[in-house]
Amino acid sequence: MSFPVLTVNELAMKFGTSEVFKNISFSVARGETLGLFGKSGSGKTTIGRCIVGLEKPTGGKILVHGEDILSMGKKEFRKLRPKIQMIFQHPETSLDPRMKAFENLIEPLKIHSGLKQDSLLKRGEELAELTGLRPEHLVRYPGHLSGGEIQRIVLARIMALSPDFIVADEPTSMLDVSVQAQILRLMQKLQRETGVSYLLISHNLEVLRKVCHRIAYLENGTITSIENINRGIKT
Amino acid sequence: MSLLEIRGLSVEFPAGENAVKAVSNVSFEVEEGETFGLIGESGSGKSVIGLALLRLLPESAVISGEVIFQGQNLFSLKPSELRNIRGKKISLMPQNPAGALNPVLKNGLQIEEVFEERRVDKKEGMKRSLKLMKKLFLTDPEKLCTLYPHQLSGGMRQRLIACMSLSFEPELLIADEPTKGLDPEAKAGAVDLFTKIKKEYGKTMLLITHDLDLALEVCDRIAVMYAGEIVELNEASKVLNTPVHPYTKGLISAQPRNGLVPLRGQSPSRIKLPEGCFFNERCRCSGIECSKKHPEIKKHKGGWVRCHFQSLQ
Amino acid sequence: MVDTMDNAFAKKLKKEDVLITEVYGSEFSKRLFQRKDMLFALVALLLFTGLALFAPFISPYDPNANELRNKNLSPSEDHLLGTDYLGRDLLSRILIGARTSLSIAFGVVLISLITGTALGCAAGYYGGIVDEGISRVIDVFLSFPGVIFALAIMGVLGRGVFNLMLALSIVQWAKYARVMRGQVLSIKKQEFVLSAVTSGADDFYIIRRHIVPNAIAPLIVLATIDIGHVILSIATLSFLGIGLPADVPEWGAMLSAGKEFMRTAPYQTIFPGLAITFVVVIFSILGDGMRDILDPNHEGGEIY
Amino acid sequence: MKYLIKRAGFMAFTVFAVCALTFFLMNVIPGGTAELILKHTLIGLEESATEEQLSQISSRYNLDDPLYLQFYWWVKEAVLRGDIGTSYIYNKPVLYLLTLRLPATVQLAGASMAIATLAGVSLGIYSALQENRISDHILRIVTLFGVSMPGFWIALILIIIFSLKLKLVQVSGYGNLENLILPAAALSLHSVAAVMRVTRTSMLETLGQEYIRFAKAKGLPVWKIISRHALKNAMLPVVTVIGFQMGNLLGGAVVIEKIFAWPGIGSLLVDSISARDLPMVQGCVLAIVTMFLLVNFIVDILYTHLDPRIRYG
Repeated sequence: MSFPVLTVNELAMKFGTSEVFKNISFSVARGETLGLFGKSGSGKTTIGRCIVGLEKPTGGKILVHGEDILSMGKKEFRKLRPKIQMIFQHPETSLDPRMKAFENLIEPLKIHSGLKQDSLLKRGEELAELTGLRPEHLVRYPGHLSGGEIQRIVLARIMALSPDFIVADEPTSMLDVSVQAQILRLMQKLQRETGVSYLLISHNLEVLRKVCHRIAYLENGTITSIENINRGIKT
Repeated sequence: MSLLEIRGLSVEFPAGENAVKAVSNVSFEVEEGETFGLIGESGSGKSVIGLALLRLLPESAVISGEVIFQGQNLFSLKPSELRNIRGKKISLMPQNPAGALNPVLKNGLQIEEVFEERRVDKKEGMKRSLKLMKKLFLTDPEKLCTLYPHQLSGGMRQRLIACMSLSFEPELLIADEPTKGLDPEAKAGAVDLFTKIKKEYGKTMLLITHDLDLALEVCDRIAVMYAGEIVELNEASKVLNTPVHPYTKGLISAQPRNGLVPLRGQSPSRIKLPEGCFFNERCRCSGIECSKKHPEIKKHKGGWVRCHFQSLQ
Repeated sequence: MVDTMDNAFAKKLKKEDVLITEVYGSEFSKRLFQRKDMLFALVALLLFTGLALFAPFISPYDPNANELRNKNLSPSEDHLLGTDYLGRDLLSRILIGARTSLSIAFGVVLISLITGTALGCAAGYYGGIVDEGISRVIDVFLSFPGVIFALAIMGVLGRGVFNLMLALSIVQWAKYARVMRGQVLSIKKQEFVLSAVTSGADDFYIIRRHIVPNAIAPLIVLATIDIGHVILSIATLSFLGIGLPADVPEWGAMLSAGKEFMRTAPYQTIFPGLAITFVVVIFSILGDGMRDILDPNHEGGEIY
Repeated sequence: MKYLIKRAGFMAFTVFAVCALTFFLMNVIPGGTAELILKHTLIGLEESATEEQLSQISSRYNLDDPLYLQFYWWVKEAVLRGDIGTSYIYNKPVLYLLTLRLPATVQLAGASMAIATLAGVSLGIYSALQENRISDHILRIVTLFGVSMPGFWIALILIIIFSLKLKLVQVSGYGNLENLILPAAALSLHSVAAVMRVTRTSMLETLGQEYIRFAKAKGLPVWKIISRHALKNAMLPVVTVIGFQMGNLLGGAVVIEKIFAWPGIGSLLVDSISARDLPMVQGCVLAIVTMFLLVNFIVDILYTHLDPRIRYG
């Protein structure tokens, strides 16, 4: 039996005495997009950050391919990290402003693969093409790029790690409507081509309805229901 | 005669050796009693128009054109005359309610000062304001006045600002991006707020927004802006239901509920605008003419469209 | 180092004729040449350091040669700025004094910059108890006003070049540490650092590639302006007779000696002070310019 | 309120830490202390100091105890009896000597602070309002030199001009207002320039805020916008910097007092350092640090008063 890509089990988070959320459970299958809907301040971003290991929940389990990442050793977890990636809400701070776009794009490759310069260049260009970036975008500093272009670069650099699972935290809420559609369509295309799964966090129900297979509703710190959107996906 | 008439308004911001063309040659009229919507994506120049009307842009901005309000050209008024219009005849509801209230002054004082300059008794004015606040869904307004802005929620701040702007029942209310940065719930509240303002005060309103839902709900006529100019102008329902200009079409079908169809590319650089149609690069049905000649805005089916092929669209 | 991949990429594009027109990255020099005051200050600084470096070869007299029969001379053709109470040529002494001040100031600022950056970075990045500890120490060091702390240290250690550098560095580092800590605190929360973390990069990599390059700009500005401030402090301590040994030519000490003859030979007071002012002004202009160049939309607030 | 208690606690901690730091600093040379005491008590007989005498002194002053124990004794005495040591030279309690000198320093630093605040703030506001006009440029160049000139040099130049050449005031003296003019002027110049710079920057930044634009849109006259909306906000960073400038003033006072033979703590500190009177040095440093911390505590209270976001945060 194969495990789902990600299973979250009774996740809970407390800051001091106030409970941010509790009893959060869901799982995401390969190639599936799960939407997470909630108001601002409902703790949905914190859930996403817990999954990628940027914050430690106060209770519960997070299983990636059946392995609990919370009880893992530091080294072991670092090895697993490339498989679970995150896209953030604010494009303007998502890339290092002191590095040009291309350097930002291939950074994960430099960290993880021992690729030589030539193959780095080649792989970088492949990724750029995959995400619809043109060469003139790649020689600029992030300050000279638009929000949509930056989110493309972010996607490209994430795809460099060939992840299994991506947490997308409001990836388009700072973008214009016409660009939002571009990015969401690109994410769908990447899913079709690589089978990656998404947790799409948003306060925009219409967006979630359009691109998700299932939507989890977060209310008062817990998931009240998970709705199936009929998109003909096999689970 | 219309209440507000804008003729050939252009705004440039000098940036180093170049200039950013924020608004180029915009003309439209707002009739008495109507709600006119200016819609467009970020950077389309819509907010700049709102600020330019009341001469609130920084001094470095180069402005040309005419703004005729009740027969007066606002651009040739003396500062003291202009002050008589600001806040009294034309009010502005600025975007970003958080930044528009002075953080170190109590809310009460910030409401009160509107009356100070108008030879209206402060107490009388405050009474009126408190009534207005209640009407605009603010509970316990007396207490609000003793608080500081940071102690209010985003939605409450917006209502407070709305209340200040409506103190004198202005002839024209300019609302700049009232739903920007608000929660979905507060956003829904804003729609209620503006429907109410429109119904109860019935005065002329210029609504600047990127929110098509709000525009459809509240506006009578809409002008769609792209890269600093108006590309389409018509009745709200016509623009949003049967758009003519390819950009408007694209904008509408990019909405999630209309299919999330992406518009390719992005707005052109405003320092070096393209020679032909500004939308040419992103347009799905551009012809040879489009890359060479900049289209003029022309009458089309009761509205105005800026496209070489409007009759084909 | 940082741009190697970018350069490789840009070169490749150029070869393939994809990229011809757009040139990025030359902004630093472009902005530098837009600021005339900055250029002026740079030229003045280069000239001045040049004079200081080659002082032994250009100065008209031996700065330490006593000629008692020529004491307290007014400026003349022979002695452009006059002579002091031992008959030493004032111009020669001011030039040689520049070496003392500049080299000590550079040393102090460099030491404080490095220490401050390292400690501030550790405090900001690791947080928790490390931050708590370092922050308290910073607070205590910053609660000594002005040169008081340096005075006390010098009082215990006694005069000397090394002691002076040590005392001033002990006083200065905390300022850098505080600025660096604040910078790191805000940068480490930004998404590009978080995505480096989720990519599996280790702490050292993140600090080296992301944190320090993005945090350092205000510290460079601070350091530039600080060179002037340290020169002022050196002069102050020497003026009080607790800075450098008496035989080292230094501006503050010269002022102190000259003030005895204010009535008859005021130029002995005026010229060394002018030299100090001149150098400090240069570094102030440079610092201000650096701020505009490194960060054109800096968030207001002066450093001093 | 909670915030202020926290600040007061922090201040107490800092004073303690500074005590410890200076105490260990003063005793960092092992065995040196006994020798120093001996030198000061047996004037003229230094050469003949014997091992026996040294060890006698060591045991009388507990100098053989480990440093932390000595510090413990010191703190105990300081807290219980206000005894923070005895000056070697004057052979009197340090605290007593400090109280004699305190008024002069408070007078000088206070006067300079007043000058720095009044002149710095008003010139800064003026400069901001005249942004990029001639007077603004002149003021900025003057401040550039103001922050760059050594205070003691200014003092000497002032003496040359006003005392020696024009013979308007005496070089030194203490007691009447006339004596205060030159020292206070020399000491405050640097701070005037620094405060002015910050005021100018802060004022300009505040004037670019959105609530200023909204105040304009409300129709308020310029003077009201500046006095009511801009000034209070612009003063926030200035207040902090003024507190910080107190440090520069106290540090600068050391030299200025020395030049003008002003009988304050600063000149006492310099004399004690020259005479290696370590308990006195320590006492002076403590006194100055405490003054600095006190001023900043007051500044903190002021700040919370100005900024409601902290008060009700």
